[in-house]
Amino acid sequence: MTYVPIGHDATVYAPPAETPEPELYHPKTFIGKYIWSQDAKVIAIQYSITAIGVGLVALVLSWLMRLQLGFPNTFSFIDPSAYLQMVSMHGMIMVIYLLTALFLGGFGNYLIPLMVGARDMVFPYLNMLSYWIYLFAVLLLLASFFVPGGPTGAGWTMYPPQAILTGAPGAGWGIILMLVSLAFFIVGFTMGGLNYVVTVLQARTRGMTLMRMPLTVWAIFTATILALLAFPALFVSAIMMTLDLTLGTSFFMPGIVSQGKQLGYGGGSPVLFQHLFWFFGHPEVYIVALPAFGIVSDILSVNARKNIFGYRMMVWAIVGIGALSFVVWAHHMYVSGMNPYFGFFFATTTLIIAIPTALKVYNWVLTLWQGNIRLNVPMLFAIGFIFTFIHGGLTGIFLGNVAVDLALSDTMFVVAHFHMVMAIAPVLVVMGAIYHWYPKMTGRMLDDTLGKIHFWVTFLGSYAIYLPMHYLGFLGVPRRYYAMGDTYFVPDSAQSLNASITIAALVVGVFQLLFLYNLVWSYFKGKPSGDNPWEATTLEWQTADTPPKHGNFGPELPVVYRWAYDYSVPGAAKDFIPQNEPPDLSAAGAGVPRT
Amino acid sequence: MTNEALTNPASLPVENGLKGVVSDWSSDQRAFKKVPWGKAMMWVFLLSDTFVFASFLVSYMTVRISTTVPWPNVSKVFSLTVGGQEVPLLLIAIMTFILISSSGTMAMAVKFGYQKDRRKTALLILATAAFGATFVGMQAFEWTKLIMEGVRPWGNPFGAPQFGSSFFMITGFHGFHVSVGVVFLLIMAAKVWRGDLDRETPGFLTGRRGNYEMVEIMGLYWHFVDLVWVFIFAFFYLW
Amino acid sequence: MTHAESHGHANPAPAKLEGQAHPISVYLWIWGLLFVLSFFSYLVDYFHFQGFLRWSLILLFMFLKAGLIIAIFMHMAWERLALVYAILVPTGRS
Amino acid sequence: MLAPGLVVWAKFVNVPDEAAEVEVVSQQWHWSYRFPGKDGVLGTVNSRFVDDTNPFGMNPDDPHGKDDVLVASQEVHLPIGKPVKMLLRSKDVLHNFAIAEMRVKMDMVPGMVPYMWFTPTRTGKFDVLCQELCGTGHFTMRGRLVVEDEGAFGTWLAGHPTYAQTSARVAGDAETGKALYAACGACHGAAGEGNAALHAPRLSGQGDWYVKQQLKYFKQGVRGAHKDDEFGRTMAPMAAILADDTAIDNVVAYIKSFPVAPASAAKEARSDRRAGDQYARACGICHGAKGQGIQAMNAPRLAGLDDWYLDTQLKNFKTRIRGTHPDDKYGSQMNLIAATLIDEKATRDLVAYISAMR
Repeated sequence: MTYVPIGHDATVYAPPAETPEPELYHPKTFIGKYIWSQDAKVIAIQYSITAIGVGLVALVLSWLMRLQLGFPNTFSFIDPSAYLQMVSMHGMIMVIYLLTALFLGGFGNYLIPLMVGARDMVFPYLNMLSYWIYLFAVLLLLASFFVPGGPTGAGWTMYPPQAILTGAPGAGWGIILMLVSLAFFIVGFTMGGLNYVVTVLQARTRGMTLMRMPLTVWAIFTATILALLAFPALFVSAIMMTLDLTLGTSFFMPGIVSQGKQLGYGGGSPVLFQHLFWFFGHPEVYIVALPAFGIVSDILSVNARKNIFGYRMMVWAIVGIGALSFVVWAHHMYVSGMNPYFGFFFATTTLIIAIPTALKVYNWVLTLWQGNIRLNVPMLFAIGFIFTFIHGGLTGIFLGNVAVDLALSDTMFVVAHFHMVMAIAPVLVVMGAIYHWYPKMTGRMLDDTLGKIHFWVTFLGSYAIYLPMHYLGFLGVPRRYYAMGDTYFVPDSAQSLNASITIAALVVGVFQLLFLYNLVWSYFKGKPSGDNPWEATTLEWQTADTPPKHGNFGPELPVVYRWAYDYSVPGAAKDFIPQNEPPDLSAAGAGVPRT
Repeated sequence: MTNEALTNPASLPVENGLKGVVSDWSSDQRAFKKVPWGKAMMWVFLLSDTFVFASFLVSYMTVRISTTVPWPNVSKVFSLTVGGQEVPLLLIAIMTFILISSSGTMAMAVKFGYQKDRRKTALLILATAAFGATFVGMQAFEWTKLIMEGVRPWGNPFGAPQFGSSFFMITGFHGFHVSVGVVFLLIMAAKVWRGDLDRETPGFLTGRRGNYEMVEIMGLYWHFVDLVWVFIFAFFYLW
Repeated sequence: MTHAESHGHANPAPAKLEGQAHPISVYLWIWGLLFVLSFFSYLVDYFHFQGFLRWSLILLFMFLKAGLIIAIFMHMAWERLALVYAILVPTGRS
Repeated sequence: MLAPGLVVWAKFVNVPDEAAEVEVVSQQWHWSYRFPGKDGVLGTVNSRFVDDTNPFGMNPDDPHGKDDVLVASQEVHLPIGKPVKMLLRSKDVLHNFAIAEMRVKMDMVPGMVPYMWFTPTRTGKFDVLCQELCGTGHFTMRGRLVVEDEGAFGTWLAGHPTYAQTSARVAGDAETGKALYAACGACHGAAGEGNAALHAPRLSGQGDWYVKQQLKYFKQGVRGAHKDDEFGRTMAPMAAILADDTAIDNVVAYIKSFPVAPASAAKEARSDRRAGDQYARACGICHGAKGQGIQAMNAPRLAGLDDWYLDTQLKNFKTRIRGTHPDDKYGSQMNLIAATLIDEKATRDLVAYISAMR
């Protein structure tokens, strides 16, 4: 057993492997390799394609919604019920079936094993099941478009009682399918999530300490833990609501007179559902946001050719945000009729969470400071993210403050806020990340010109959409309204704003098709990328093959000697030093010792 | 890291106490030293499952407080008549003892598993499964009895309708856990009996080689089911 | 951590056999204790204790039982502290 | 930033002692209000008591409830400069009582009574919106708050009945009504079957509450006063013949005695799937799946009405000839809904579908 020195400090040694490598499952047929695959990379791509596919459905739904808001009463197929159904399905798909699945199922599966230097996830079979259950959940969800009554129209929050009473569209089949689909999603996700957590904790390569992991891994890891602890609340509430609906139990149902008829319910608590939902729902925001934070940190560092500023601070900020996100849920419920004194506690915790978040923003900006910036497409998206995220974060401080929230909650301001902070910002990161890792997945670069056009339209377009929306919110225009009209306080000019928002949304949407075209075109015709086109240090760029083969790293797993951010190290031959490069090959003793 | 670690490559440097926590977390490869993947995964899963049951119990407590109709007297409802005398909660008490017994046999099965005592392990696992099956059977009896008495998820003759809903939901979900556990216990018993774990035969679906750690992982799950029952017993039956 | 020292590393067996090896009497003892505690919980109901006393007793027995199961049957008392904290901290916080 | 926010919130949470209590009652998709009356105490309510004769769910045995003033209207008036504590009650699902210009809002949760308070400082009319998604009609759930001086407020409040008065109302006398109906029968037909040539709609089968309400509207000039409402304008002077509420009650009682089965030959039922879908998704939620009308939703019976009448009224709503009068309690909802009929054909198909209902 030979010891290899790791780190710059020669007294620190890499211990031998603690466990023998398990045998990988070796598929023999095409189906075993690409369909029922147990390879995390293939599963990741399956996850991504499914998520993007269902995301396109949600994108189309958002166009229809905007058409109604921008040009009310011009399209016969959008009636008030249909509008609410579009709102609900758009929200649910985007938050859970697209963003959660894409960040954790897609990027998580692809990047975690590669970045921590593992052959695969620790339980590949479970990982495969995870994807297929996810796919089943998606199909169930989409099936609800074709059942009598259509999909649920109770909003993505599905608050009872309206979600299961006749006044809301899809109160029969639609909501059942939605709840069952969510339950399956959670079961499937838990299978994947266990894998991610255990892989990060127990299957890192030699020399890969936790504090040497790229921030992407840290972020996805933390987000997965959040998901594992938050999804149970949604799971339980989905079960209870299904029982309320099918068996007539009264968990969430007080005594109710609906449309002149006395219902047989009594004694339940609708606010209980909201507590459970937001106990899941708020961490969910960070399940979506944290991976974005991590990925952005890495993209910024690579393209600024600088180490990330305050790595440890960043890690602790991620963990801190994760922990805090469990004690702020009721800030979604300031006006929900719960005991108003809760407002004091939750407003305080909510604003405390702004501290680590602001810290991260400062660190990103300081990473850029005096960097040798390469303004390529992923970098553009990352910088775009910083803008939109700051923007969304600031409006979040408005809303977190309970007294201000009183006026703004349930208005278009909220819509603008959460789209800025958890739709546009993470989606920009998703796109940046695809531009960044596409070369590793396919061996070809995405087209640069198309990418730049795509970025500028998306970035500027989203401001064209959401800036005016903030203004509408200040006016008090409520969200989830099929049409306004007949009000004293909304000026007529609001309608022309709405129309312009709609046009911007359509344009931005259409340009996403350009992105899809780029994805397909580049797969066949793109410029070959080589192993490490961005000259990055992390392990996934140091694989023997591009795209990496099953087992990721060829015959021997890499040994890690340094953290993930050795860019522009003074005295080094290159401006980046891969994590697995032994110190004696580069300028020995350079830099600060990091263990 | 100490010099001893460098001079003695046969054992990994393992520190204990709080220092051990720090050194484990800051080490490479594994944060939990000497914990196999499967066991780590089971612990994380149980953590997640804890939140499921916690949500169930918290919801049950909330509706119990929020409901306007008085809650039935639980120890009356679950009483059995033995020899003309009503004994409160008798069945539940027996069920509790049975589940605890199964936990005991499981713990011993784990112990013998690590001693590679194939026969004893298999028999103890079988005993655990039998206890588990008995528990489920008694639960079925309890359900039948209540349903005969007119308890339904949407209402019951004793009081608040949420009593029936919570009862069927929580015990149903717990019973489901027990049943799944029994099935896996039987599979595990067969594996142990056939000697799959000694020969390290690859599993039927996953292709992973068998080993006795599996018994402990199974045991963790089983004890967890017992653990949940402790809480259900306290909050549902004794409240 | 005296347990960890006396049990976890007392047996310098090859790595394969290492695991949780404790004398069977420990399990039997705990088994018996759990029986007794459950019986006490049951008695709380049987004797119709009410109010604060009832609740403190029920919770006390509940936590004792839960603690014994987790610590001994699930071997947490003998696990690496790193794992122990990783499990207890999130549970305790919620 | 946090500290001043919390101070403001503390003010919002702690209601001043002198605040007057007003209860807001919400249901899909209306507002109504209840004032405590002379004794200053609101009577107890329970959802078990709710039915068509007691829409507020008042407890009939509670003496405090007898003098409660019931305002069955989307519009509420409040005196200027007086703090009010709004008690928020919902009959069915979650709603949210929000006055955008006053920057107040709070959810209404069935089974609970959340509260909020504010002091109106400016006279005028303000929109009350529901801001918690409450079903298909969510966007039509509009109320109105009128802030005025004490005197005007007192007059307005006095114009609404107390619970004791509403429960003491006697049914109309059909015999007396029969004589009064003679004038109506000339156009609407002796058995209320309607007359296409005179554009007089069918009355038989229609809910008595609705006929009563419309008669009052005609009489007060709420309906039929618009210059473009050709047929409404013929009805307005006719309604004026009925001297008082008792006369209206009597004639309505007589109309109620008409057989529901329409005299004219039933048209063959149409199976236009598109229009049927549209009806079920938009109209049927309030008017009932078979067009039977639901009093609790303030939605009249549609089944049995003739196509020419439906067509005229839908167009009147769409072009805002009907429903926009400030005293028309629920007409504005139909304005918003009728606006979704985007063209002539959509209206025609829907009317054809509804008029085939029996």
